[in-house]
Amino acid sequence: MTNDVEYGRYPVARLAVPEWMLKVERLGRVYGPYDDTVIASTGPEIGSSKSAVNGAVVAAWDVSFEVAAGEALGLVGESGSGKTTVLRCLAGDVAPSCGEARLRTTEGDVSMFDLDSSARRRLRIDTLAVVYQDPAEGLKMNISAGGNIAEPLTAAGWRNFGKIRDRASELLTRTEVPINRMDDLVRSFSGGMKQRVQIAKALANSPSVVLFDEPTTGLDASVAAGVLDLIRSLLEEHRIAAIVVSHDFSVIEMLTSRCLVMQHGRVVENALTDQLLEDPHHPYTQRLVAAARA
Amino acid sequence: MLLDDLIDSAQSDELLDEFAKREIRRAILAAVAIPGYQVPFGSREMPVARGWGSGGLQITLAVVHDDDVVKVIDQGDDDGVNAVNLRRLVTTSTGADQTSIAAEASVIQSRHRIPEDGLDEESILVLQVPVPEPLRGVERDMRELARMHAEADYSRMWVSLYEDKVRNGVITQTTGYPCLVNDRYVVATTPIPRWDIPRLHESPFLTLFGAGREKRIYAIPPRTKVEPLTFEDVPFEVEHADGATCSLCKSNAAFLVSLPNSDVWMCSDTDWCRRTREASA
Amino acid sequence: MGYVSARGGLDAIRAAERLVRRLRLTSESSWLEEDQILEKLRLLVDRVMGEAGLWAPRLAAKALRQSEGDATEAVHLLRAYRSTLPRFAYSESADADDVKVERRIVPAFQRVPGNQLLGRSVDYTARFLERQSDDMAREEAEKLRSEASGTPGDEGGEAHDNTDTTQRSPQRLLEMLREMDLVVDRRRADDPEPFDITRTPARPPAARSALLSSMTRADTGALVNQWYRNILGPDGYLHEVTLGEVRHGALDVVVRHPVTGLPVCVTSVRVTEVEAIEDLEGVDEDRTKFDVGYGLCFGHNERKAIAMANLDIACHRDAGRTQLEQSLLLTTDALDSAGFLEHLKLPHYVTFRSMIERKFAMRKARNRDAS
Amino acid sequence: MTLAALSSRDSTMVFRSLLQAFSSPGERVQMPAHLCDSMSPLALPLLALVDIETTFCIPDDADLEAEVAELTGSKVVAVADANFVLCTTPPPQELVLHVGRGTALQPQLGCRLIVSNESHEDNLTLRLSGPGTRPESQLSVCAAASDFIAARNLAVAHPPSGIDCWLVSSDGVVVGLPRTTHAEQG
Repeated sequence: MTNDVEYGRYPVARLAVPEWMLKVERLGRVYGPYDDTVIASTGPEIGSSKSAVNGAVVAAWDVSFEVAAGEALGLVGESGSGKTTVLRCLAGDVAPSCGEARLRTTEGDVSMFDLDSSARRRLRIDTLAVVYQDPAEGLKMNISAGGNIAEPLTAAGWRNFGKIRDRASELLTRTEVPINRMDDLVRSFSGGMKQRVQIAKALANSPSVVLFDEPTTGLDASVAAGVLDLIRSLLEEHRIAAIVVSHDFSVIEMLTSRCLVMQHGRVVENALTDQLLEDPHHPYTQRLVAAARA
Repeated sequence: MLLDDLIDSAQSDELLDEFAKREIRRAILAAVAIPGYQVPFGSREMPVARGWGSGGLQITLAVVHDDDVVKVIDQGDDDGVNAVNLRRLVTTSTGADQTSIAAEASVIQSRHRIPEDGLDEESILVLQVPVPEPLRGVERDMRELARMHAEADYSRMWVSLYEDKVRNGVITQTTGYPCLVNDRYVVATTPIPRWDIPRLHESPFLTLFGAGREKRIYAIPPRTKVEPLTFEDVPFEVEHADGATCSLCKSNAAFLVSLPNSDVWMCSDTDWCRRTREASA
Repeated sequence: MGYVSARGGLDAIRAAERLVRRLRLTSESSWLEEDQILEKLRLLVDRVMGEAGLWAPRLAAKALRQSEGDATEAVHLLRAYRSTLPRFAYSESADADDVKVERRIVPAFQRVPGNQLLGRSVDYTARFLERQSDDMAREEAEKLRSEASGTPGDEGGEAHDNTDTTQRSPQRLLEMLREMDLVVDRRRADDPEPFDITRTPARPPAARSALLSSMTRADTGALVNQWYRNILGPDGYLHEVTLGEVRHGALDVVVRHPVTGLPVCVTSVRVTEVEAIEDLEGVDEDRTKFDVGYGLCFGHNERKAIAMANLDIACHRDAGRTQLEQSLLLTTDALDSAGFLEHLKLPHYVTFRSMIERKFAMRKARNRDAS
Repeated sequence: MTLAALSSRDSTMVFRSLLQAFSSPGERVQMPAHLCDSMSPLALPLLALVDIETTFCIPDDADLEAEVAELTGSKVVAVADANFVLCTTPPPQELVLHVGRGTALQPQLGCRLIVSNESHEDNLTLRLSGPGTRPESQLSVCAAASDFIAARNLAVAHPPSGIDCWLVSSDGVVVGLPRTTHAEQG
């Protein structure tokens, strides 16, 4: 069991400590009224997440997993599989219909879904960060790159202008954003550069969990490769528990060690990433992998 | 109360009926008990227009009785048009005496200035408020503003100060510098100059803020922590002009205003200036 | 020597007041009687009462005379006077079905039970500026007066006053649409106390009664503009609306007697009431039905009541997505908006001095950074 | 001493005492003597502040409650819904924890408690701190009120919601204890 004391982030007792940093149990999100019959009328076997009984959409159901510090878990599936719904429930952007999500913090385990809105928001400042597919969701476009990083820092109580600027330039340098653009409005940045600013902002308060929602979708190949390379090196460098949502197996392969395959709101397969690519069991996974290999 | 005494009270030159005064008093007490929180209140229409001191006037009328001595100023000037009009309304309807000397006044209604001196533990300062919401520059939606205050989530305010400092080299907030009251609420201090801000901190006097148009009352009790929002390493700067002294009383110890395109300066607090001149005469 | 700020001083203000009163009271033309204002500028009086949110015809006439025709100033005089009066009682709730209709239009159907009643409206009169001389006008007045006293009701058609009761309180079109199950039902079963915007400021998210009462005493022009901006302007997109009912008529105001406890009619007010119908086509709306909006204000002010009903639906369908509710609640009051606009005339030299100082501070910082 | 409706002037004077008591918690503020001689000082805050638009209740004195309601037109409601609650003796724990505290969005809806505070020999001295207090500000309450103070501290533990109290003694002295004032024993 690694000892995190020198990391200085978590004064961890030397006893065996459960691996997970984030533990999700039977997470579900349904749009519309539901009961057992409605749930049973959706899913991979039925071939749809929209219930024929009453039209309710079971976006995600019975999703459980754990993510340890320093580990990256992939959530893969086509659009509408429920992977983004799961991420948004954990981020606090969407309220789950049922299930529990426990997060290990310095003050002990926290059941995220039981927290009130202000407590959830404080969690997003220094414990759980999100990098969205669309940078506009994670950043303010009419504010400078440095200013976007100043937001989580000031929210966490930083009150020294010089130190804020130093931390912002340190993060931007680490995510390879040219320092002479630090005071430019984010609106004027390219797509790839915006994602790098968003990643810098996410790391501002050294969060223990970072959720990545299709971080490179919409970027052209070379730019995407650079961003993925950055994310991979950051995950290795910091003992972050990460969740990477993507429809692209190459992203999953590059960033994650284990992954869940989701279809029509359900988890159809849960395995080590390289095993999954070598020997997919579920027919849906097989089709996905085949398509990715073609 | 029987019907006829209600009617009688209406015939007198009262500007506010008794129920209105009680409602305003209840809002004032709530404001003092929760320093910096904007208490909503009914806010009646006054003989002065909205945006011209109707909120300050309502507070003064609810607070003042005939034993009080009232000072009313605008831009620090007892003889300003708006101050004269308001003072006339207050003294005729409450029977209170009036003065221009802050030290003699028990209640001081002011627009955009805190008198240079004379405020002590017996004084009540009533400031007129054009815009009660300190965060309006960073957020427009009132539901979100209410949440930000309820959760003391002021990070966007700090980001705007950071951006200001980065873009302009200095914090360019001119008057009405936002302050954190009692380490809890950010407050709009009304367009008083930065020169006056330090005197709100741990003040001997009670300050009541009346926003008639936007129907809000808030307060800073005496001996309360009031901190201008600024970074540790960016000291709070008051207005300053090298070598400027008042052309009448020769002092530079008061907030000065100048003639356009000239270096003739004068005290904004005319009574302080007058007393300074008399003292040195 | 020295800069004298607009030092009014008491004498300057008193001089200004005397000037205003003298010029107003000593004008050459004959004295303007309240009855003349009430009768000949009745729609202006209605508008002022509506925007003051107070039914007081004589006081509104006085206020208009005192403000020399400035409607917003008259509204201010009325409301400021109202602040000096204690509130004696609350009226019993009035049912708009009891309105004795003097004018009633139902654009949604050609024929409708209770008939269309054109009534006293210039809607279909030609807008020719009458330029006949005063003498000819007086002559015509005499002729009309004798005719009117002679044989009532000869203006023809349905425009005349007739006392047939079905005519006076016709069934609402909305009732018929409800019977046809064509309308979303926004009525509440719990009948909550209406929100009192004179005691508690309405802030979004607000009760519907707060929105309606804010619009009831809003500035007519403000509401019309808000509606038209939603049709053509950048703010948003508002579906054209069909009007179910446009009514103007009298409504009794009943109060419980403080001693006997019996209901007593203390006065009768005139109101304009509009029910608007809008097609529902939103993805999360019941597209098999129509939505309904309501507008009511004092006096005869169809322009305002129609805008109200439309904006009532617009706000309901917006459901907080935009800041439409905030702008209706906060920016449509005549006194708030005009007062704050004109407060810019007040002295601001302390502020301006502080602004100049920051300009110099910025330049100093920029030179310092540059060097 | 039978109560009487306060004149406009007297209402203003009593209000000023209550305002001074909240502005500097701990300060012993004397309410107008001519009023304290003619009627029970405990009732003065209600007579000065409530009207037809407020609600109140006096759980432990129904006669006084009826008299105040008659004189002011204010509505009597249950303790949990009252804007103002008057207690002629230091209230028990569950009453204090039962009154409304407002919310973070609307803290001003918190209840205003007026509590009788007769001083006896076995007094409890509380050190006060927070806005308006002085370094030496303190408050002495009768020993029986220690439950009340403990419950009050619980009720104001999650600012900005909370309750605001005035402690009134029979000589007409009022001491303010707004929610933002910290009161520690000893």
